Amino acid sequence: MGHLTVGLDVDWAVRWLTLSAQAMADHRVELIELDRAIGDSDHGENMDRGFKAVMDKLAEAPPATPGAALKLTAMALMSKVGGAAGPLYGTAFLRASTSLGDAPDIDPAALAAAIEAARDGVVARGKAEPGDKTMVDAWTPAVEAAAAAAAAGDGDVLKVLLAAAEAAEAGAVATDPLIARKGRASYLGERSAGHRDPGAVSTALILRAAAGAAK
Amino acid sequence: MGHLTVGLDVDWAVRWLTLSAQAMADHRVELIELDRAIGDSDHGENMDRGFKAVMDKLAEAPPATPGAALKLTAMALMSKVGGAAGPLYGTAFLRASTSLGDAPDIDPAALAAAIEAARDGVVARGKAEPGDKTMVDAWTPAVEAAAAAAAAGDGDVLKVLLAAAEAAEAGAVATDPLIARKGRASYLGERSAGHRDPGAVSTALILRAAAGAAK
Amino acid sequence: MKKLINDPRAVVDESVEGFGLAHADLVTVSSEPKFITRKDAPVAGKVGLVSGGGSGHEPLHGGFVGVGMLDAAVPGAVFTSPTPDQIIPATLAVNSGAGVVHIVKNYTGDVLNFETAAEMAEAEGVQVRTVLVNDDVAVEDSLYTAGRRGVGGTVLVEKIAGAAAERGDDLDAVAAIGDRVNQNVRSMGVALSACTVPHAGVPSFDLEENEIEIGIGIHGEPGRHRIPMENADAITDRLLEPILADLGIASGDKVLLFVNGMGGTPQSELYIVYRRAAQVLAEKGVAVERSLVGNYITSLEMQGCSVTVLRLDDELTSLWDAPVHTPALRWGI
Amino acid sequence: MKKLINDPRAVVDESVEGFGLAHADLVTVSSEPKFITRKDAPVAGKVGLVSGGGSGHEPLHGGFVGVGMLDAAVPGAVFTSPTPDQIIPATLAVNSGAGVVHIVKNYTGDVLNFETAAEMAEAEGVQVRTVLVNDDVAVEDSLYTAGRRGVGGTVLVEKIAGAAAERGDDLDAVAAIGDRVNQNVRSMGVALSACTVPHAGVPSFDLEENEIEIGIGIHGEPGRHRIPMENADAITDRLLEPILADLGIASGDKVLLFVNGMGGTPQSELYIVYRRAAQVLAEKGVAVERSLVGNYITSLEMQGCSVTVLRLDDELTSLWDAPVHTPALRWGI
Ligand SMILES: Nc1ncnc2c1ncn2[C@@H]1O[C@H](COP(=O)(O)OP(=O)(O)O)[C@@H](O)[C@H]1O
Ligand SMILES: Nc1ncnc2c1ncn2[C@@H]1O[C@H](COP(=O)(O)OP(=O)(O)O)[C@@H](O)[C@H]1O
Ligand SMILES: [Mg+2]
Ligand SMILES: [Mg+2]
Ligand SMILES: [Mg+2]
Ligand SMILES: [Mg+2]
Repeated sequence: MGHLTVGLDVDWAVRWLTLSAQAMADHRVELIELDRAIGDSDHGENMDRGFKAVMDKLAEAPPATPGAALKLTAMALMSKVGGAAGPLYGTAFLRASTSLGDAPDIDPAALAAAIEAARDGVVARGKAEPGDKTMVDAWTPAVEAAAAAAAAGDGDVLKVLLAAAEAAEAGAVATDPLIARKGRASYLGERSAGHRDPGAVSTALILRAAAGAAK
Repeated sequence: MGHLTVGLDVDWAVRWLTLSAQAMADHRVELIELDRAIGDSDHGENMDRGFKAVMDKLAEAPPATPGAALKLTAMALMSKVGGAAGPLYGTAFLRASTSLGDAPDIDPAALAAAIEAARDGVVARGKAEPGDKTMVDAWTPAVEAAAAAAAAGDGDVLKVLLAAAEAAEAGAVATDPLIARKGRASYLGERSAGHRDPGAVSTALILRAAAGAAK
Repeated sequence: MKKLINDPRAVVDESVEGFGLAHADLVTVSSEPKFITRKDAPVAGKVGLVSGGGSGHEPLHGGFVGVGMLDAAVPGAVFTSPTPDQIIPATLAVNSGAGVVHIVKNYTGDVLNFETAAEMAEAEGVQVRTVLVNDDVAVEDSLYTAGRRGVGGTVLVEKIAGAAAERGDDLDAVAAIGDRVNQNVRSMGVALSACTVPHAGVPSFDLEENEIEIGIGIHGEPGRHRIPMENADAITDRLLEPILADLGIASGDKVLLFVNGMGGTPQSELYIVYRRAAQVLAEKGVAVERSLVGNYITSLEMQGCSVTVLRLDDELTSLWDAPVHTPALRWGI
Repeated sequence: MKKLINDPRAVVDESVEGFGLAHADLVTVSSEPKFITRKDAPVAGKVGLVSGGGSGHEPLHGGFVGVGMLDAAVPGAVFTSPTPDQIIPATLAVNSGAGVVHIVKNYTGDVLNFETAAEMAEAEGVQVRTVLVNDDVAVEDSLYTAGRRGVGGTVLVEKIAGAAAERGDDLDAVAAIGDRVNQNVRSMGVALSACTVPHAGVPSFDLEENEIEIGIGIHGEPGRHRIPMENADAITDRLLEPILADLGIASGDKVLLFVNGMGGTPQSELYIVYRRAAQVLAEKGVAVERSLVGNYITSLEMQGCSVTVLRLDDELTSLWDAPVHTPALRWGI
């Protein structure tokens, strides 16, 4: 590799999940408020409960590889979050885990592929298209930005993660004017415009945590 | 008779009831508010509904004597007011009617006796004593003042009515500090102190209307 | 005030009309004067049961008209007892010759209006007995006051006396069963919010965001005292203790536990209260043999609940279990 | 926020525990993972019925577990669909070998979690069919959206499919009956006030004193549009018209009319709405053959109601009439 970075290992994965759990707790009220506007006021509560369960599982049985950490996360989210977010994030983490296999660490290409696999999992389950005002609107720009950063080829996983996080954040902001066509916000029709999608925001928070864990 | 007044006839009785109905409509909200504080927010509504029914009955079958007017009133209140006030006022008017018999007009002594009969009817039905914070606290001073005015012997029915009305009003005001021992306000125990009894106020309004009708 | 109504003064008329339409298989509604009777009233040979009171407590009493419970219900204006000219024809309509029991909640208005009606029905040749319900331990019981109110226990009196009448008990026996239920039942309630009487248009009392009223009745009247908000377990303990003390409930007793919603409280919360009450009773060695949880005697949209405990014996239990078929309570049929 | 709760995060646990204590004769509660089963599950030879969803809609679904209706209910967190690790064991617990029908309200969360659970239960050898309920005409039906929500019709699907299972229909037949009910039922709701999710602590939307939300769901989500307060008849017309239009109800049709309270509305008001709906149907020559009025699928303490119309045929009517014995719905037993 042309650049002096290490790949991302299981310690990074654990730090990532820990920072994600922290972010969900810190942004719990904000995510509830966003969901209150166009949903049912539970997204922050759901994600906070889910990542607390992830932390419990991590403590119970420390994983050996990044892939194992993500699989454990998928299982915890699937069984503790419920709602739409539970299966969607569960599938995202499961597909990312599968994409990583049991490699001990992750290079930029593997990282970008894992993010893409996560997004594809969300789409496979939720059938949302970009522009439907869902978490897909954060995942999809992240996938593209990560792929571009990985393709740049300087081997810096941090750059890939930062690109993904920034793109996800921009994607979340860009959901503001959209009219929801999937998920609970779709019931509001045009009244859903003018609000940010809570799932897109939680996706951005998770990807930002991934970058934070790599610093 | 030593004084130049006429006795009270059926026209007076009809004017009285009409002014009473007017007073109940005008004070409907005030009586509801008083009942809201220590009861169930319906006294003004009940009395207004009851006296509207009295007006209907008066229009249907104009009475021939004051006693007949009061009997009709008793029946209308009994059948349209409900709650505690319905039977109590119903009995009051019925006893007053019986006391007047079918005399075409009423002199001071008959008037004082009718007010006393009304009060006795309320006590017979409701078993309240003076000081229990009920309409009895307006009726009893009115009975005493009417008797005194009638005994003064100048034959002026208006004086008797004015004395009764004033005494009832003072009696109603005097219920303010009392702790209720009868009726719905009694459930509040000491919290009933500091509020005026709505039934005492409606009694004062009715007696004031009686004086107004004689002017 | 936001309510699903057309006209504050037509609430009872229209609501009872809708009730009659929805339950035409079970009840007949007389609109002028207003009362509700069992479809097959009068039932030959059976003692008739009549109850009534102000409206706003639904399903009480109309919801309890039917086989095994009331023969007639007489709804007054909202929170205002009905008048004799409603109670008398209702009484006559359900008298098969075996006499009629009036089940009356102990409020001055209800007592006076039913008293007058009973007198006049007797004058028309109907034998009437009155069962007075006064189960509210929030109110001091004294000869010098109006005495205790009738609240949650009313539902149990109506069910059990109704079953006694249905099995063929005579007039005195039905009244005696009703009295026995009343003697063995106590209740107490709490309000988290006030209700708004339609014709008044404003809440029946003002409560701060962190205050609750302990010892409320069912007419939006303020309670016995006001305390800062507490958690459900603490509130349940406050309601249950005076009930058990007053009834003298002891280890080994069998009871029916009734957690009643005041109209605006979700069922999930009633079950949280039930849970605590059941735990406390279990700790005391009291056997909860029967239970009832839901909105049965309400105070419009008030948030809050009441707890009612009835000491059971074998006869009361079997009368409780007897079939009942009314709009609001149904089993065995 | 004032609620009869101990801890916002323990609401479902404690409430379901209380529910289990109160109805121990009818249901068994598993607490970890959380689900409720019929006392006698699995019933030999009978198709099992499982439903579930977020909590806060009580009595739905737990209140409908029992003879003639559901075999299991799976409660999620408040307004959050349950997870596969609850749904799977519930499915296994009620499978007698005849297979299991999942009755799922059409919300993304419910659909996804039940989908996963069905897949995994199938992997364990249980045949699963899914009946999706999507009766809410407030929401546009389109392939490109999440589609219509499941609301009031869910109660009717559960009752009628439950009766089909109880009479011995096989797996496909029970699912087909459930689908038929869904195809013939439509609903629409209104909110006069928002509800407060315990963990959120603030009302789920803000409504002015003179505003109402038309086309609300059952999760405190805002409705389709907001209008100034109207009287009950006008509101009822607004709810009923799109239902009848969408179902194509015509003179001569027979229907079941269901007026459902959202949790915080007095029963008296529901009957005022019922009255108007019944009048309109009568004017159109539609025969209301069955009715249901009360709080059956709620949104915590929300004030408001929904109207549901089911087009009946003889089979659906007789399945509706079939005996049912659950905590919240009971007749014929
Ligand atoms: N079909 C879908 N595809 C992708 N994301 C979705 C879909 N439906 C919902 N979401 C996401 O889920 C988020 C809501 O999650 P949450 O509030 O936890 O679940 P629920 O909507 O069941 O209450 C939305 O903000 C949106 O980002
Ligand atoms: N036992 C009683 N004796 C005399 N007056 C009484 C008695 N009980 C109640 N009242 C009077 O009735 C009034 C309340 O009337 P109202 O509000 O119409 O009936 P209710 O209390 O049934 O709602 C009280 O203010 C009081 O003056
Ligand atoms: Mg949500
Ligand atoms: Mg009053
Ligand atoms: Mg009253
Ligand atoms: Mg949710």
